[in-house]
Amino acid sequence: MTHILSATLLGPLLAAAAILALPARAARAIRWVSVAGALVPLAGSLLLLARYDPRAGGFQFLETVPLIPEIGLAFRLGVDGIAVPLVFLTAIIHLTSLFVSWSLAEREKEFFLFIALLVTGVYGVFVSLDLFVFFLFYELAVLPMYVLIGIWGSSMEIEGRGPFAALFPKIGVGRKEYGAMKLTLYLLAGSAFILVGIFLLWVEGGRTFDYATLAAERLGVGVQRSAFLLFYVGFGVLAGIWPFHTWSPDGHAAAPAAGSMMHAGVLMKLGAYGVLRLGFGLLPAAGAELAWLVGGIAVVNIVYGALAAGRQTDIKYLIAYSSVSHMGIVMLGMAALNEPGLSGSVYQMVAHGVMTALFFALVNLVYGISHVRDMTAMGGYAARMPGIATFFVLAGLSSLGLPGLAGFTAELLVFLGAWTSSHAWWLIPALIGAFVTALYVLRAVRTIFLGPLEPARSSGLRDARGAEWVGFAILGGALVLLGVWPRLLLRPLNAGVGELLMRLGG
Amino acid sequence: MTAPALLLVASALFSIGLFGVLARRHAIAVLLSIELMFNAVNLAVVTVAWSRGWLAGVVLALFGIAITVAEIAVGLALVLLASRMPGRVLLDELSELDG
Amino acid sequence: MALGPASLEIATLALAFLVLAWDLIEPARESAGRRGGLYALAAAGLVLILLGSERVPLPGSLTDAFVLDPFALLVKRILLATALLAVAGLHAHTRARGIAWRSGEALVLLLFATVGGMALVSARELLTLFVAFELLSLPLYVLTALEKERRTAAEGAIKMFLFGSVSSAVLLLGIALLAAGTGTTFWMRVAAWPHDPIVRLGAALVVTGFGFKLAAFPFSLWAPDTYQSAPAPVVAFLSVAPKAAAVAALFRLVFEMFGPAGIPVGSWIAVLAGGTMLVGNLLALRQRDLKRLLAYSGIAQIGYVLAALAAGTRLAAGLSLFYFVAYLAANAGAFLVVAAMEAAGEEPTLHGARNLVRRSPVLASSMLVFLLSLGGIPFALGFWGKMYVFLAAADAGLWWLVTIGALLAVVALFYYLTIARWMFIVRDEGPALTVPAPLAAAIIACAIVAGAGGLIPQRFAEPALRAVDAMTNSSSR
Amino acid sequence: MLPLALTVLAGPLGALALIGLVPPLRRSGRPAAFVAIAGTAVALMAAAALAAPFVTAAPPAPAAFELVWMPLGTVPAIPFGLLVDGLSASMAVLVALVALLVQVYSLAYMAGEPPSSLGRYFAYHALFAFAMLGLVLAHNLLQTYVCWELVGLGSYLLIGFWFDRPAAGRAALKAFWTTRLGDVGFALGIVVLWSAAGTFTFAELFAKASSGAIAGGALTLGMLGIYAGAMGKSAQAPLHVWLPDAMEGPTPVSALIHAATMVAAGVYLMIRVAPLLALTPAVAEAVFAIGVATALLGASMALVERDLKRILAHSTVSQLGFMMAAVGSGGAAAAYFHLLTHGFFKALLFLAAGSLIHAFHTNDIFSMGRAVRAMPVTSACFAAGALALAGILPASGFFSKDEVLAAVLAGGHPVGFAILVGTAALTAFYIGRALLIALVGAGSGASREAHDPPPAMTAPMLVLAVPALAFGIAGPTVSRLVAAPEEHAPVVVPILGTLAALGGAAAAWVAFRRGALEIRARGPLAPLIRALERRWYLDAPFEWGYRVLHAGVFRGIAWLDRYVVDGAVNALAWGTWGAAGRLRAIQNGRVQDALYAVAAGLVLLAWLAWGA
Amino acid sequence: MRDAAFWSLSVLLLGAAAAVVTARSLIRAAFALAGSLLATAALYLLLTSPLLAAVQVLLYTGGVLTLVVFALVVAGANEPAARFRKPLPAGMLALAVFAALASAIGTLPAGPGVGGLESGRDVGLALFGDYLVPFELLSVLLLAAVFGALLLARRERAS
Repeated sequence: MTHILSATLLGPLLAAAAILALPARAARAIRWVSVAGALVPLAGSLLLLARYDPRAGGFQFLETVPLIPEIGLAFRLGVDGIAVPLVFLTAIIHLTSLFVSWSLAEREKEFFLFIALLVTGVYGVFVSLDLFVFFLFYELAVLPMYVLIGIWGSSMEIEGRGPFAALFPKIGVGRKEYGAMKLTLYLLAGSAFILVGIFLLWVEGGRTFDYATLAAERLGVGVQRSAFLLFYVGFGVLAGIWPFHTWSPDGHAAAPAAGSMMHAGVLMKLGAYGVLRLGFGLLPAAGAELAWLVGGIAVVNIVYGALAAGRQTDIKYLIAYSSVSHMGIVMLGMAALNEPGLSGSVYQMVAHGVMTALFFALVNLVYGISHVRDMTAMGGYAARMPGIATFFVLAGLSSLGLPGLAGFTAELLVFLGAWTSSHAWWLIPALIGAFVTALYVLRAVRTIFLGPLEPARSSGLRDARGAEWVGFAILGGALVLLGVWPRLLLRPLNAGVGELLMRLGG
Repeated sequence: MTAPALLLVASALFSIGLFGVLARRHAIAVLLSIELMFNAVNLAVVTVAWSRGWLAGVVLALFGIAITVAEIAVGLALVLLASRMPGRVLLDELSELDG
Repeated sequence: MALGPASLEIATLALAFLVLAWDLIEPARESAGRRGGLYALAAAGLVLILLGSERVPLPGSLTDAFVLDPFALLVKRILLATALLAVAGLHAHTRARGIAWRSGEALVLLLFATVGGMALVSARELLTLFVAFELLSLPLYVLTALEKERRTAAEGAIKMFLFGSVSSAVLLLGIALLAAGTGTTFWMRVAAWPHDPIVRLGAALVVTGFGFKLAAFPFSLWAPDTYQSAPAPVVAFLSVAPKAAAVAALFRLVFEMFGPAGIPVGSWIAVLAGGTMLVGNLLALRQRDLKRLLAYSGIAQIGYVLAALAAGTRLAAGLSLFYFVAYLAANAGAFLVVAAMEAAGEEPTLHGARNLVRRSPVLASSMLVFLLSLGGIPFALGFWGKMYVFLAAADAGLWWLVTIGALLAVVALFYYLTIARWMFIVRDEGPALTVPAPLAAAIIACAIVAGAGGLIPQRFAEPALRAVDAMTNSSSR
Repeated sequence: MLPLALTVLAGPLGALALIGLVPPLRRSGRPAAFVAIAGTAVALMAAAALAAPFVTAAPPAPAAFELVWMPLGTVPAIPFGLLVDGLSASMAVLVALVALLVQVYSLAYMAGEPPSSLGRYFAYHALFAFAMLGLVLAHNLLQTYVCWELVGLGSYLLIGFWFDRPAAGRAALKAFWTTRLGDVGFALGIVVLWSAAGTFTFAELFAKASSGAIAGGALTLGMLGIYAGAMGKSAQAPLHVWLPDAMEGPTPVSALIHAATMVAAGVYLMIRVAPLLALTPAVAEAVFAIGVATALLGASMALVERDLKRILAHSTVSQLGFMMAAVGSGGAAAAYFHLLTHGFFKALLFLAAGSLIHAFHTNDIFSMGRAVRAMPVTSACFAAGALALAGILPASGFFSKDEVLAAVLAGGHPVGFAILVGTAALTAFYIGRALLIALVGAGSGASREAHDPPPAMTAPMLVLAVPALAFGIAGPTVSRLVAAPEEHAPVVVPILGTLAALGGAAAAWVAFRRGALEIRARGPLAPLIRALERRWYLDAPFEWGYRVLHAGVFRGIAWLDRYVVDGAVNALAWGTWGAAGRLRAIQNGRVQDALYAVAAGLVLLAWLAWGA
Repeated sequence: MRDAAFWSLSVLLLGAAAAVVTARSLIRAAFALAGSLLATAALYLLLTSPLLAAVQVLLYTGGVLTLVVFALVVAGANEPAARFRKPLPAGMLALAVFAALASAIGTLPAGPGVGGLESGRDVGLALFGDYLVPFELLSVLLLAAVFGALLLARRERAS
């Protein structure tokens, strides 16, 4: 019995404890402790990638600590081929989010503490095999974002039109308090549905929260359908499925760099992972029956998100809407219910995670430097920030599916899966979405970075520096690596997807 | 004289008391109404005791009387306390705490 | 007839009389040091009783009216612990408000109320139940008006008093009707329950009476006003002890009386639970006074427990006990934080909590733990508590309750987070707050239970579940 | 053969990695340029070695090589591989050669750039060369698509190289978006063919298709998709609109990407999949018809253009139409032959044009003039290119155009043949016009001091002039390269072609022999000329479409999202807030009102008890 | 005879109660309350419990009346201009409660009572037998009440 998974969890948790113990003045020590806390899970995730045995398949690296046997609750850890790449993704983004926040100079102690807590929750979700523990970590992952946005976020009030002109200031649309509260409450409202779904399985599945036991249970179709819908809506909120996605633009726009990196990069994946793991994985009959719904909404997501992004002038909103669109691709791959689709879906989780993390890191840096979020007030920044521009283009190209970058691999697999699924037409809107992505991403590149740099706007502009480069380089490198060497993740993924398909087929 | 009839009388007494509690403005009048309610309950207890030959009912009623007295004592003390603020013996005037 | 089963009550009474004696013979009424001794005596006594409670023989009973089983014992411990916290709070409060000479009376009344609550959970007879119910109410009417110089003291107390009195009358009437149906107040002696409307009506009246103690909607309307006007340490007791005792007593009634009698109390309570969650959470949203806000939050919390009570299963009882441990730590802790703020001369409002993290890191971080626990956020103890009561409700098929409960718990986060925002995010200046050591110790103890306890939930859940097993075993005839 | 093929790719890729990952090298400018040139030179040599065996009388069998790129569990893995046959090897030579020459030319042409910009420029070039060579050598459709997109990226980056010019940014966007529109179809086509055949590999696709294992509908849909991609890249009407604007990029870039190589990729792809095209006559018809239309369209727009580079760009559009027409009528070999000659002579023309622009600091032909005397080398090269473009014996263009026309005729399209012959006449006319006005005429810029560029620029031109003039003799070899049987066109074809070319040239001579002559938009032809100047108003639908998308659809969806979808969320929150406020009325502070609740609760519970 | 006594006492009881809740003067209301308590005591006699009747008269009526009058003197009767607040909804709620109670009571069998509550000794035995625990608790309760009332009512010098 190895302890890779518990070490992965304990890394950030102990870092959090250490940060708590350190005095607030010791900002430098706090940063390095955070990095140490991120390197442990990174090493763990690399070990998982290397040592996960795809031939044996199934859940490996199992650990179990009984908690409350009366209600079938235990601390059960384990990963399969689907979870392994996601742990890897989390580790990458965890580490880089720290580097990108290196120059943060306000209440560092609390900041890195909350990041560590958040990320502990994320790791926990990916590695837990007990539904209740899963849920526990899920909630833990969602909540710190409130503080991260509330303290370190940014506000840009949105003026309502017409009858909303009076209402919007009252609600505070666009303010960080609004974004923080909306994001938190919306996601936790989703988790309420998840909770009911988990309890439903507990009641119907032999009063246990054990994933393996529940998976072996033959649940009635009616129960499966209810639970699946509960999970779909609950996790779907976090995955940004239409029409439950609107927390994402407001929340992510208000969040600080590391916050939106973690959130859009990893947490939205938690939602998709939940649908995949608890929805399709535990409830195969309902999954097969309701795939049309998941796929249909996914297609709406892709197109709708892209179209909405097209109109945004606030760069953060733009990226947030692009996330909504790209999460549609994740869900579409899932709904295809075939090998390329499912592989592509998880691959897209990773690819989009890295890509959007890079995006948010860059966008927040640009905002931090220029204090402008409105694209139309920018232009010609490439002259002063060529490095940022390069990475932005890189991320943008991945997001529009340029081959050689991670996004293409994922989209290709999903497209292949969509066309060979029972709803071939899904491919058409997906392709349209990909085209619209090219429209808005490159328009953003042009508006922000190209064109003449007006002297009035040029003062104080600079390129990235120091640790920021490290963060960007890791993320950019990951985009390229995942684009040219898909084998790295597909090796475990195929095992995981294969088993899932067996369940779905059988 | 049957048990239901007695219980109906007690219920009526209870309701009259309740009406007083809900409708009178003066705090002491409300306390008097509460007395009526307790008295009604005691009557009901004794009725039940009588109708079933249940001796413990008398004990229950005795307890009821004792507790009523205790309640009224504390209640009056509270009203007195309130009345030290000039004129505040009308319950509606005790409405600083709301929302 | 050995007094063993009542030894905890007797010890607490003895402690009360000791305190009374000390208070009477103490010459210098204004001496703070001596007052400290009084509190030390009360606290030490309570600690001793708590420690001694480990050695009480189980199960035992005194006549047929009074039973001591593990279930009752656990609730009694909760009550004693609550009293202990209130003692620490009162110490700071009476000193800060210059009413230290009332300490003796306050402590005696507090201990009397504790005895009432302890008797309530052991009662197996309606008359005992009623008297214990009264004994848990009456001293608290007085304690809420302890700070009687305060303008609103009498108002809050009178409101509670009127609700309490009407509820007492209703409860007694319910007892009379139950007796009319069965001919006895010893429910364990009833061999065959009649299926009379009168019995059902009696049960409804009993539930109504308990509604006041639980502060369950619609019998909860007194609570916010009273909490707001009462001294915060008293509220710490008031918001936990009567509720815990009442829920425990209701569980006993459900298991031993309503269940055998075939009265579907659960379905009525489910209605109350839904309304209580809804109204509590909605009304808490716009509050600015912390005590008032926490009052509504407490109402909402009771709504969640009522969901478990509505389930009425053995699992539900055990998990409710667990819930109350978490609720005790978090809710009493939160009121103690408010007490500390009041004692330090800060207004107990959201604005008063501004930037608390700078002004008193201990208070702020403890309060955060309490809020997380109340909000049901992992890994706080309250997270497990809330999940468990929902699980119990789900287990009984009360899906609609679980669903609206889970959704309303999200609404609740709005106000919990709002408090957190004032404490941690708002940067307005304010004076630093100093907290007296005993109160700080009590707060930190609560924070440790509410926070770190969540890492070892099984330590709390297992005794609770075992206690329930024992109770239902001993009572299943 | 494999090591050579890998070397072809490794050269530019190594250069790219070196320049891209070593910032000091990139910032140093010229050293980076030499790295890129060295990489391309390596690729050229390897490509030449690769191609050499195929031009012999006994060519070796095509060699394929593949490895697993994306392993999939039960579904066949997605491969990555190289295919070396006559077509790919010779095309690689063309690409590497032109790329090398253009890079050398750029050394001088871009000498004025700051070092870091220069480094960036050559990094883009290395990227482009790698991608283009990869495209050429790809052994499956997916890999073609991969490199196809990367080529597009190179084009995007190089068009927008001078990013501080608004027009450059706009043109880069337009190029990317328009070609991307076609690529949506390409992607669809690939996916459709994959699902029908279970493979991306050309050889397997051909085998399955010819054995009838692929459903007809799927094959047609797939081929339509692929052709859509080719339309975008090879600027077939109506997706040609990006190409003239792409001239905002540096002129050497235009020579390489937008004349010789990338724009020919579409034609190359169609030649590659010609076996499939043969099985889908409907698609072939479309390819042919659109090709003919594009040829005429491009030539007509070139008639009135004043911008020298744009004249050449229109001309490229037109010539690509010729090639596509040949492919569509089954003349893959002819198309390929024309692709090669066009690559040479159009690159030559662009380089010469660049030289002129460099000298006159303008693109406007009416601002040039009398270059013949001041810039003899440039003028000679330009003239050589023009000769080839016009298709006048003995330049290479004569032979290849001859074959194209013959293929069209053989394909049974007399009307198309006639149109193409007419277009050939127009071609001679517009290039004659450009030549006469820019080189001979006395425009406003004529008086300025202009002279031939340095050897780094003249040498590539001179090198290119050789095949531009003489490559015509390679016709049979080219046929062998694509393994097509040599066909002998009827004698009438070259005669008609030559007559048309000479006629066009003569008309140009008549009209413009006295140098600069403003075109007057008057008389009966005025509307036509205006339409030509506005490029047949074909840009408008795209602009209009984008505007509708942006101001209509995007805006509508954004509005919907903010006020309806999110509005519901806000309404829920606001409603809850309001409800909480209204609910506070039950806590009005009057205890007796509150006691109502007890009485009401009692009644409620009694009712429940009664009902239950 | 007993029925007649019962009915007349009931009318008296309810009449006095109505007077309590409607009387304009609080003093009058207090005496009406005394009347109703005495009527109840008489009913207890009818219900065969002289012990309760005695307690009712001596302790309850006397004690309560003394307390109330004392309070009225201290607090001042301070009669408001209007006795009632919103009598209509209050009355309807009271009626609803009565209806709820009556509807259940109506289902009881109407028979004569068993009676036999006369023995004071038996009551005493019950008090110290089955009801020992509540009796002890009651003593604490009364102590608490005295204590509390004192705490609230005594006037203190502000410190």
